[in-house]
Formats: sequence, C-alpha cells, structure tokens
Amino acid sequence: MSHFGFSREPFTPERFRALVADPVAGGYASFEGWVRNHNEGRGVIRLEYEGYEALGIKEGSRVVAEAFERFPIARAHCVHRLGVLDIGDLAVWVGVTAAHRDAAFAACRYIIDEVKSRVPIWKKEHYAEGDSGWINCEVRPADAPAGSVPP
Amino acid sequence: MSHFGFSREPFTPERFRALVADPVAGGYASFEGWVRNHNEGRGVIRLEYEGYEALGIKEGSRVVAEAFERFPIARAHCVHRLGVLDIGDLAVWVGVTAAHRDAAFAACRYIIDEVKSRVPIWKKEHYAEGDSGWINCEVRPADAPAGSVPP
Amino acid sequence: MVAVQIEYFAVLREHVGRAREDLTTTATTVGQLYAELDQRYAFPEVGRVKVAVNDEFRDWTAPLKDGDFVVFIPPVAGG
Amino acid sequence: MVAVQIEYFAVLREHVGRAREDLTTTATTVGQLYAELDQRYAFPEVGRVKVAVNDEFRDWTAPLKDGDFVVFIPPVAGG
Repeated sequence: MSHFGFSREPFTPERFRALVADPVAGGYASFEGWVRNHNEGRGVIRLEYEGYEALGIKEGSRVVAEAFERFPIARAHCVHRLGVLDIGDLAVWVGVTAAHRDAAFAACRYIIDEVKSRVPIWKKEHYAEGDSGWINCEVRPADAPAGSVPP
Repeated sequence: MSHFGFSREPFTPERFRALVADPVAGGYASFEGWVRNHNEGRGVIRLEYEGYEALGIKEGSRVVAEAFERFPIARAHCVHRLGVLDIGDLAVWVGVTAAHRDAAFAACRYIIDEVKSRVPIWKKEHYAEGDSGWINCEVRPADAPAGSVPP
Repeated sequence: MVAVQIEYFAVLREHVGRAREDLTTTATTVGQLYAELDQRYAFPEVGRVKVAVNDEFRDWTAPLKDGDFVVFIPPVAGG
Repeated sequence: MVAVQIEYFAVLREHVGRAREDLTTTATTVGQLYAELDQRYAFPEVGRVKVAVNDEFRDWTAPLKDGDFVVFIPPVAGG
C-alpha cells in the first residue's frame, strides 16, 4: 500500500492515524495543515487544491520512503485533500510513529516540508475582496527574474 | 482554563484537538506518547502512571505558558493520563496550532520535552517476566553517584 | 512528427482554457514542445516550471516520443 | 516543633508503605525533614530528589512552618 494518498472528500485524521499505530511505537507525531483565514495580509475565504494525482502519488510516496531511510521510524503516512475547502478544513495530514520521539518529530517535519515543495499540488486562494490567485504562481513584474521560465 | 490537565480515564485526541482549533491557524502539530511493548530491551505488558496532580497542573501549565512566550503560536494544550495503561494506550497528548508550521512544531516539541522532565509524574513498567520498576528511579549500585540523594 | 497528449493544471489550465489537448508536433524534446506551446499561448510568467513525461519528472532535454503524455508543472503549493 | 503533613508518591510511597503521614518535628528546613525521614525509612537511592512545599517546588533550605504540606519528588518520568 502506498504511504501517500489524495482525498477528494473531507476526512478526519482518526482514520489514517489508525494506519500508523504500532505496538513498538512510543511516539506519534502528526502535522495537519488547516485552511487559515488569512495569507500575507489578505483575508482568505476559501481554497481550492488541484493535484496531478498520478505523479503526486509517486512523488509523495517517494518522500515518505525517504523518511523511512533517514529516520528510525515505525510507520508513516500522508494524505492531501483536493477540491474546494473552507476555513478550518483539513488540507493535509502527516502521521509518523517511532519507538522514540526524536525520529517521529524529525520524519514528520521532513515529510511535510518535502510534500509542500515537491508534490504536484496547486493551491488557489479566494480572497475576501472577491479575487483569487494561484499561490507561488502569481509573479508580479518586479518579482519575475529574467529567464525564469524554461526552457 | 488551564492549558495542562490530567485524565484518569482513557481519552481520544479529538476532544482536545477541538480546543486548539483556531481560524488563524494554518498548522497543527501534535505529539502523542503511546505505551510501547518494550523498553531498554525488556518486554513491557502494561504501565502505571502516578501524578502529584496539584503541582503537576501548575508545572504543566507553566510549561505551556513558556511555549507561548517563546514561539508565535495560536493555541496549545497538553493532557497526561494517570492510572493503569495497556500497550498502545495514549499516555500523553500535546497539540499546538500556529499560523505557520515552524512555530507549531517547535512549541509542540518544547512542551513534550519539558513536561517529561519537569512535571511530577511517575511511570511504573510491568515486564513480561512478572517484575516491575519505577522508571528513572531504579538506581543500580553502579549507577548511583555518591551523594546524589539530597540534602 | 510525433503525436502527444498534454495535460494542463492550475494556472496553466485556466490560461489555456482546457485541461487536455492532443497535438502533433515537430518538437524533438519536451523543452522544444514547451517553447512551441508558449509561442501559441503566451504562458503567464509563473517562475520555474518543471515537466513530467508519462507521469515521471524529466529534464527539459528529454526526447519526445510518439504517444508521450506530457504535463508542465508550474510552482507547487501543497499543504 | 512544627506539625506538617507529608505525601509520598511512586517509589517512595511503596517504600514507606503509605501515601500520607502527619508528623511533629524539630526540623527547621525541608532538608532537615528529609534527613530525619531518611534515617527512619532508609529511602532507596533513586537519584536526585526534589521537594515541594504547599504545592510549589522549593529549595532544600526552605524553612519548615507549622501546617506545611511537604512532598518529596523522586525523578519524574512522564510521557
């Protein structure tokens, strides 16, 4: 079974938390990304996540596999929501169990950092003023380094 | 309301997770200590936690207050089980929300580390062989530094 | 000439106005294919774009083969 | 002479054989009280013990007052 998945429907962490339970585990570290009501000084009213699922599952699973190589952990799993989300909704969940908490914390942090930077997921924020934007993709002229768009 | 508590009954994280929900929070980091089936090479069959509750609540609340001073977090809470626990049971839960995940992770880690080292809680492990011991209190002669017991 | 399928996501999908298209092209690398499409659509400047062929990340110099499934990946923002 | 109440936890409770006792003592500090009780009970060597008076951590030199509630705190192990 893959250790990374997408969910098009809202989900609760309990279901996936059970997947990482292990009798050798003394520590369970988890991270949840929630939709917050602001970003960079602007009021946010809802989000949309779009994912390239076939590649996303491969890359997300590679991230979790790397966490297993780097840290002495028992189990790990990550699930990312897709679709339209409201404030407070769960966007991403990472859960890691290990015999000791050092490894659980480190692996959990590794997974969320790498998933956010590598897995093909895009986030569109809808603002209180009625406009919207794709995060990390809205390059204002002053921000755009020459030749930044390949090839 | 205090940000630290004891529970004499089993509890699920969901109840306390709701306490740290906050619309400004984009990240929720949590840690759970579970009873594992081994410690230092010995098979463990169950645990007992005993707490000095009046001081424990004060010291635990101080720990969480320190986390608020040190890290830009939204909410934080910690609950520790007391009584007899079986393998896999939840022994301690820490939940922290923050606008950004750096602070949530750092504060969660701070709280569990300080709670484990400062809050007056004692753990008795019951081993597969039938014996038992109070963790950190069983000083074998070779381990006992002269004069280590005050005053 | 190779026949390829392209899928667009997020800001590129909205810019192009559709999610998928089938294309016959003289491009021999995915980088050449991107340049050809950029000329047609004038993609928005979104920073560093990556590319995947048949659901794996590839270099821009990767050769384009008949039947390839190509996705251009603008900067991601999970979590 | 002061009258104090002592509560024992964990390894000390099991060693002493009860959770609480009332005591009248000539000790004037909590450190002296500990020494008096250690002489009576021969506490096990458990590493560094701390002390609380009236539900607050105190130094071993803290004065003992009539009515104080004293707890000796062997090494903790939460989590």
